[in-house]
Amino acid sequence: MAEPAITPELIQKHNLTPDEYARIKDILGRDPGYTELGIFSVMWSEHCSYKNTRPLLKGFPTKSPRILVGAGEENAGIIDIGDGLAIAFKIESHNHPSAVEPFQGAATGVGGIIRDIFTMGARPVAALNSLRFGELTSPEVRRLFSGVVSGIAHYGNCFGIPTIAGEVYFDKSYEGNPLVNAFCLGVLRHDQIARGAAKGIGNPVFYVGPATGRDGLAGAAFASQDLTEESAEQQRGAVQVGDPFMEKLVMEACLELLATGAVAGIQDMGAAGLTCSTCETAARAGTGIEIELNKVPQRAPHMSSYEIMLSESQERMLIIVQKGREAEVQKIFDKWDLPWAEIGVVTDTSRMVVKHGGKVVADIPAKKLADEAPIYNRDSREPSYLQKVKSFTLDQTADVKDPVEALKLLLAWPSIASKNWVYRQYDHMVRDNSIVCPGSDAAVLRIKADSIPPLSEGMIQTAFEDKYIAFTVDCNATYVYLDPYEGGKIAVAEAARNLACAGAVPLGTTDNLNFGNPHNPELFYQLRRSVEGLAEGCRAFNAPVTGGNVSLYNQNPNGPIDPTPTVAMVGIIEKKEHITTQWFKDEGDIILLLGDIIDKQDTLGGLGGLGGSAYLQVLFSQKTGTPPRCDLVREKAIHDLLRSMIFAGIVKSAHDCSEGGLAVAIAESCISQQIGRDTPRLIGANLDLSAYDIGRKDQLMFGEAQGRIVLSVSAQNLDKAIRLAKEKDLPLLELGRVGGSQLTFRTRDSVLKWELSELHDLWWNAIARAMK
Amino acid sequence: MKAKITVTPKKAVLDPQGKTVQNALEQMGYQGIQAVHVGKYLEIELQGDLEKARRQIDDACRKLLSNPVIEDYHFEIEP
Amino acid sequence: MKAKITVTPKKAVLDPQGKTVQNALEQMGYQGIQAVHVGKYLEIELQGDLEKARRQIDDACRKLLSNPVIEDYHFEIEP
Amino acid sequence: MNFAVLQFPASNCDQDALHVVRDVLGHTGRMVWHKDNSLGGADAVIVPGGFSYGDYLRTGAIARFSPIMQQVQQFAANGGPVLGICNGFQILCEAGLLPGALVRNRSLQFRCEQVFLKTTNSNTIFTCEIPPEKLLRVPIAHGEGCFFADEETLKKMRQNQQILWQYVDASGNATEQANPNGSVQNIAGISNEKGNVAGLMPHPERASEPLLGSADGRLIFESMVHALATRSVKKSA
Ligand SMILES: Nc1ncnc2c1ncn2[C@@H]1O[C@H](COP(=O)(O)OP(=O)(O)O)[C@@H](O)[C@H]1O
Ligand SMILES: [Mg+2]
Repeated sequence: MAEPAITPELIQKHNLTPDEYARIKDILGRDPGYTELGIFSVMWSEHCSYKNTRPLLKGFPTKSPRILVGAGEENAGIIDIGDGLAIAFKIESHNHPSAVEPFQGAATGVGGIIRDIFTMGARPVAALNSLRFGELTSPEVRRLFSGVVSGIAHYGNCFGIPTIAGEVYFDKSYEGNPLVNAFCLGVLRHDQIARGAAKGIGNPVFYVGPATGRDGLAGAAFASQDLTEESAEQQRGAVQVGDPFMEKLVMEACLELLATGAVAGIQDMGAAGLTCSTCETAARAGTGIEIELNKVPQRAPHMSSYEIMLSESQERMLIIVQKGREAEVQKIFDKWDLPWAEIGVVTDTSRMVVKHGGKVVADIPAKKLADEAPIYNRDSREPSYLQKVKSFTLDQTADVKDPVEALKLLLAWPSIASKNWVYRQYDHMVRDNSIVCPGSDAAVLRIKADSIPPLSEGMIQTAFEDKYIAFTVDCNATYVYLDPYEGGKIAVAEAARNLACAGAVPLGTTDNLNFGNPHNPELFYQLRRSVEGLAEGCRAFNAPVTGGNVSLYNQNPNGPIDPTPTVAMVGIIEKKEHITTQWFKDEGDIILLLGDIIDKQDTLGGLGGLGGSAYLQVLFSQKTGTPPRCDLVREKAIHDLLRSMIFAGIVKSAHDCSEGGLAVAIAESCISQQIGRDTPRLIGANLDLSAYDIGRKDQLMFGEAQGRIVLSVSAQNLDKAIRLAKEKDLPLLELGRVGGSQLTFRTRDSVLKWELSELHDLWWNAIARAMK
Repeated sequence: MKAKITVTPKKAVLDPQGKTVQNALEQMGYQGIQAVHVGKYLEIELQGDLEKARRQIDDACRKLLSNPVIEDYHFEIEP
Repeated sequence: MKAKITVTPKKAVLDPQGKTVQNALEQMGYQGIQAVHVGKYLEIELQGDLEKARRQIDDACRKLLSNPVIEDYHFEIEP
Repeated sequence: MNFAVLQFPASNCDQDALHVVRDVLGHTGRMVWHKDNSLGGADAVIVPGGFSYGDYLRTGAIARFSPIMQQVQQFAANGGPVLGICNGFQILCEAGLLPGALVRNRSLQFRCEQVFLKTTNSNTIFTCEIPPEKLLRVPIAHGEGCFFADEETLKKMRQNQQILWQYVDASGNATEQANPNGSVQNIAGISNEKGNVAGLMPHPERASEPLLGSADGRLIFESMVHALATRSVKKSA
């Protein structure tokens, strides 16, 4: 097949600047061929090279004594959890593909992140997802939403991994550009860590998994440009289709294979498929690699070398095998009825050489291609809209007239309402380890003997105590939009708070930076400032970043999305007695607020926590005002105090105050325990807020001041709780008692009452109703 | 009238279901099978004028019954 | 040769998919729709002698491709 | 007491079943690969949940042709106890070891949630340890769990008391609301005529430890153990 000549237009079509092209010629010492041009364009796309964000990411804390594999070293970071065990986890975005084909886009997103995890030698044991859509009033949004959710369900359920936590927000800014971030965590022993390096000159290179088709050609490049009708149309050509059945077999086979010790290196073929996996493995090992494309299994006829190298067909792995042990590999893949082929060899040339029918179609220094992409320090300018935001005051906004109605509206607001319509479609219990399922602040998973991959000959597994891992993923993008720096800190603080509420100590963080076009200085400002906020937050909670993902160019004709740096945090719970859930337990228990009703130190906006609040959005359709500030030192102290109370065995329930403030947190504590299908366990609460009802009621009830946790203790433990708080000299306010079939708030001048059954119905069924 | 609609995965698009069924058939000893494609079949019973029906069904196929991104459709109408 | 197989749910079996599609169509304003049935469509490309193929396909339909408890099948073979 | 847990490509509740019979109940058990030709002298067989062959074509349709299923047919014919859970239930129906079939949930959506089960026949080897009035709280996790059988099959099943479990609400009533998938007569689990083969869509192995929210599911495994201990049931080849 005649390859097109390299013209300036063609170069531009590949998203390469003239400078970048010059650099390519420089590296090669000649003009690149067509296939080489394609290879450079995907490897130097934002998705693979982080060329616009690397300088920023350097600001993240990435060290801790527990870290075994750090950020950027491999496909995912790995953290020690004791007894010779470790966890590998990472989050990854599939935003653009999901916009084009929601079901397959989301499904292949899940498949991709699962591969990243078992590539490390870990057994995937938990999945999370973080989703953003436009408002459910739009039929198109409903189509995307249900498509994405059933795509995630399809892949995770079939593969057999519990999708145990996540979050969903609905906001106009995501219309046409939904966010689909998928997280996976795996478990392994320290001595089972696998490396994505092409080690051992002369070792054969194996291709495992289904044949290569024209699927998702150059998807990485696609993800690295504005989402437009044309760019989407190109992709429609050949959408990637996921096959979770195949992935399950590939995973089991790879773990079995790793146990034999016949593997010198292993790497999944994710974004930029064969291209990325070959040059990265060579670069990591400082070796070269040579492959013959005619040996690559192909699904479609007459595929060009360009197409084969850039295809993103799913469920494929690249495995470098110890010479002489090929037979063991073949035996295992035949057992699992998996297609495989020997396609090349590791060389000492430190070059990536690609042949097609014997003819060299690419010959590139691997390291330069993989690690020496151009780096850009983009301009950033404070967005003009922030002026307006900062000047917002409540002068024009009368205090809440009907607080009873207001709480109902908030609970029924899709972003606050129960997400059971989503997580009941996910198998969140498979593998028999789900202790706290979706519906509480953080999910809790048990790690037991069968959570780890098969052992090698001679490995002895000494029995270990079951371990308890807590998960959460959070990001209030409204805050980030209104104040990128504080918003970034808050995303981390909320995640850490959710873990603390479950009784967990943070271990590490993985983040997904979903932003607009980095060439726009105002959008780059959002990115820069919020990354600074995230970094500071991760430092404050000793939750180093072990890896993450960047997705830029998220915008549609109406403009960019709200900046959305999703934060997934993982923590560990020492004893099972410490596992804590958010719902009230027993009649007569005392309800306490750890933290302040109003953050008096909040000098930022002085809006009493109403800036950027759900309350202003729902009742006044206003998304403005300076969001609550985040005092990380105090926040950390609050979490430590909560944990010390939990460890002391006196905390019956703990729920963090987030969207909707105190009133929503209390209501959720009354209605969020579900014991069976259509069978909630409703338990009332009786609060006396009159002592605190001195300013505006809307701030009192719906303000979103940070660093606050609603908890309940039995009456006889009240003194103990108060003592612990005194010692740390932190506020612990007594609000009322658990009991009855109603929720009642006594304020200075009124008694507010809600029927629990009504609140539950509004909250539990809101999304199902919107989807009818 | 009765409209008979078949919806099949586009040729370029991976059809894991078809592949799996093909393997199963071969396992069971059936011979000479080159490819298997699995799609949807819909029967719609409807009234009214034929031409209008044809237009409606074609429209419905594009908008609802098939996913044009990954599927092709084909239909006949029996009086 | 190409075998074209349609597998449809037995009348007694509830076909929620058919119902949902019918509702959706009516919502979208299509008129005169009396019933919708959703089933499977399989295309099998195969070689060899026609009669043998017919027997094989019929056999495969009974054994694997359809479940007689809930489904009926029908096929044609195009040379 | 020795359990065989079958392992098909993309079975994914196989570990869970083994975990419960071995680590929780303290019996012996082992995985049996679908290509094997022996059940290795097991006293009972569990066909676990999952997505064998990706649920492609029809749930359980392809798995039933695996070599091991011939052994299971034999074992069942000799009166050996066989329990199919979720996808295992679907496989046993496809294999003709159990009547009826399982089709797409009425909601057309996958459902994962806790349900309540009423045991409608307490003197089978799968239910003998379940207190007659006790409601079991056990999770479901399936997209195609709507049980269907034609009228006369149902009639026969009722006569032979082959309906073992029904979906009910918290107060034990088999209401429309309590039915998560549209199964006829809220049927959640059944047995064959001889009573030695049973299948159910809910996951008792996910409800066998208080830590996971419910231990009601244990009663089903304990019933099998008790029955095997007291009656003489043939060992597998
Ligand atoms: N897409 C999802 N997948 C799984 N679980 C989800 C999803 N969205 C929300 N959840 C669960 O619903 C509960 C409430 O979510 P959220 O409102 O984000 O809690 P919080 O505000 O405490 O972070 C959590 O347990 C969360 O894990
Ligand atoms: Mg949240």
